[in-house]
Amino acid sequence: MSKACRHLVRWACVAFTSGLMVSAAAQDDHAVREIQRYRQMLQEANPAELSELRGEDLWRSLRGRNHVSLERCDLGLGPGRLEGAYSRLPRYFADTGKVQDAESRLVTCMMTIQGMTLEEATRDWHSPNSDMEALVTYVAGLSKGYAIDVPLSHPEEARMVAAGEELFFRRSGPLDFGCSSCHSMPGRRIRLQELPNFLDSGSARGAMTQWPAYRVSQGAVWTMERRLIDCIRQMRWPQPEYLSDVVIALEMYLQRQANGGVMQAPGMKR
Amino acid sequence: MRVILRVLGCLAAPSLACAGLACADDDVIQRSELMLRRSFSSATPEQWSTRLGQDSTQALCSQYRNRPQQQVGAQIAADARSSMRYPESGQLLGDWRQGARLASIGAGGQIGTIEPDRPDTPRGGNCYACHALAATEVAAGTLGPSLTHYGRRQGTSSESVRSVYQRIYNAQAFTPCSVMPRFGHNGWLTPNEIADIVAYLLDPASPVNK
Amino acid sequence: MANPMRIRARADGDIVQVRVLISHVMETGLRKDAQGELVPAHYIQLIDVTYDGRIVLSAEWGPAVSRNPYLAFKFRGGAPGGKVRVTWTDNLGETQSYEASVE
Amino acid sequence: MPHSRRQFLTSGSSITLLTLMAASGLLGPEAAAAQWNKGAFESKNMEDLVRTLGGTAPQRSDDIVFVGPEIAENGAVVPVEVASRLPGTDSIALLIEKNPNLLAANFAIPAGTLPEIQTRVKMAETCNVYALVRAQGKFYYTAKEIKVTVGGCGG
Repeated sequence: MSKACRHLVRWACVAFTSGLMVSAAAQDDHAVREIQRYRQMLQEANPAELSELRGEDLWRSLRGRNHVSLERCDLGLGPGRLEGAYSRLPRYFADTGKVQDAESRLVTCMMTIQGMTLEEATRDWHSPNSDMEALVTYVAGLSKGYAIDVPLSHPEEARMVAAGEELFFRRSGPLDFGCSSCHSMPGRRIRLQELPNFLDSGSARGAMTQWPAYRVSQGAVWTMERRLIDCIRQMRWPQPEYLSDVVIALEMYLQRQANGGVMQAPGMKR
Repeated sequence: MRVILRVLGCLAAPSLACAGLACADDDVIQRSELMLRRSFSSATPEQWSTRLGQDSTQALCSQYRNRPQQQVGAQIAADARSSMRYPESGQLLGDWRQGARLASIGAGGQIGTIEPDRPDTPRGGNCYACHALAATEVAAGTLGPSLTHYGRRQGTSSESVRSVYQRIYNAQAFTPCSVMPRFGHNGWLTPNEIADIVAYLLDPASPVNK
Repeated sequence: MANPMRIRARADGDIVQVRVLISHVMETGLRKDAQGELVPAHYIQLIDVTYDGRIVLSAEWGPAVSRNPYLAFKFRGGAPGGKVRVTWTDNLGETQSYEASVE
Repeated sequence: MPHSRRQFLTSGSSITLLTLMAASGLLGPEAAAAQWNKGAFESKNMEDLVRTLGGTAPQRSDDIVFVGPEIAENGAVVPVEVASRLPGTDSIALLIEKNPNLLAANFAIPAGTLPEIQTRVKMAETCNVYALVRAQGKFYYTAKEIKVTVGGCGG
């Protein structure tokens, strides 16, 4: 192979130097186009489908101390009504007196209906192939085709969105970062990854309708809480508690910005 | 870092300054700060002071949504100018090879239980996340302006070197509430490391200027 | 359902297109976990696809096949209702087999 | 998702591979383990690999179509497609020049199956990816360079 290899390396060099002759902008466009082609090739099959299958199985399985399924779980549209439920979360739930997202609500159901402890319900939540990953993917998949419609009728819901907006702009830490550092300008990228601009509803819709999403870099579906908690890690902030209000408030603000976007999750991301 | 915990009522600016402008109101700020307290319940006091608490610049930029009114912006820029520190050697143009390394490093300083960096993980400027630099690196971000061939444009006069150093040390001296981290002011990079990045940007031998 | 599999087999005239997604970690044995320990190699080595009992594809895989592997190919001589079965065996001796009907 | 439930899992820890293989008319487990060509996966270059597979001197061929992205957003998942127009193609292998193991996958194509494969592979770094095809007992290849980029906030 060595001779063939040298030959190929020479080819590559020719290609490379000729690449330098074109303008930086053209080269940039080319890279972005090729990344888009890469993503298109991946659209053939999304491994998130495997999580959906596992989630459906978990949803119907008799689990917990009470040995019952989650089929009576109320995600906001009534017990067991899953079609479209994810697209209308987070929302206020009277029985808990809290604004909850899909994840925190599933945990409530696992604890109250199935009799699990908090620890059991959230075990390995951030690991690939976790039960939470599968359940959220399954639930979100059943909102495919539904428009995001985050309710603001309850005062707690309005307060949560306002807090989420405030937190979105909040900057702190050794790099002065906040969500707004990267997500409040149109058409920007980190490396080659386009950044959604959450101040623009079209861009916010483009992003939020894809989550939860299979991340090829992780080999796993990430829920929105997982995504946000990792953004916060990368901002060099400490780690917020899983299912905590800060995470749900940010999620609700972002989802609210994406109101009207038609859910296509589970998506596929880098 | 001077810490202002706004939840305690130490608001960085009187709320009247916000009238009619895009910025948060005190109630919402207080509620979200309380929420922050509860949600980061396992953060240590040290993490609160260095990672979650805000200095006055961070608090003002948050409050004004990164668009401070003129007076506030002028104060932020003045604070930034007075914060500048320089290498003891006085040499602001360092080694571009070291600068190249620092420009690519994006890790370091991440904490928590899920995917923390090791405490000894080297930190860098992660310049490529936001800027195009050497034309050979295709995976360059666009949050900041392209700096490809920056040295060809700026030259290496002492004024140019000093100004580039200051921009990296504390960009808010030039652009109040810039989204660029205050690498020197916050102690993320040392003055010598900043000088190396200055060289990476300006040195005619650097790949940035090829 | 530790390792679900998704098989789609669609007939277009005489040709059946098979697309398979398999849940598997495909660990190379070279990756370190958060504690700095090497994660042991764990990957599918052999995979066979049969149509009504006849082999239509077989493959040997190394650890460089991506996690949650995807495989697509086409064969002649199938029809709706026929059974496509996918069977894999990994380096730890685990094996699984799923079947789907051609649509 | 209705048709997913028609995909039956028929194996598991309680059912041995032997039972399974016997049931589906395949080989027994010992034979199956022996089928995996360890030597091929340990080959360091294409010539060695071809020798391990029982051939000599692979030739470059334009009759192998290799489709892949020029730039992969992430090296953990790189989609590739190979189609051979060489008559009598009965195997297609994927080789990744700078991976710890050169050989990524080898597909045996029986008569009646089209010589076209789509899959996804891991790439440790930017390098050439080769499609190596056996047709009428001879080996042919084509190559494409795929760039693996640094991505995301952490670089």
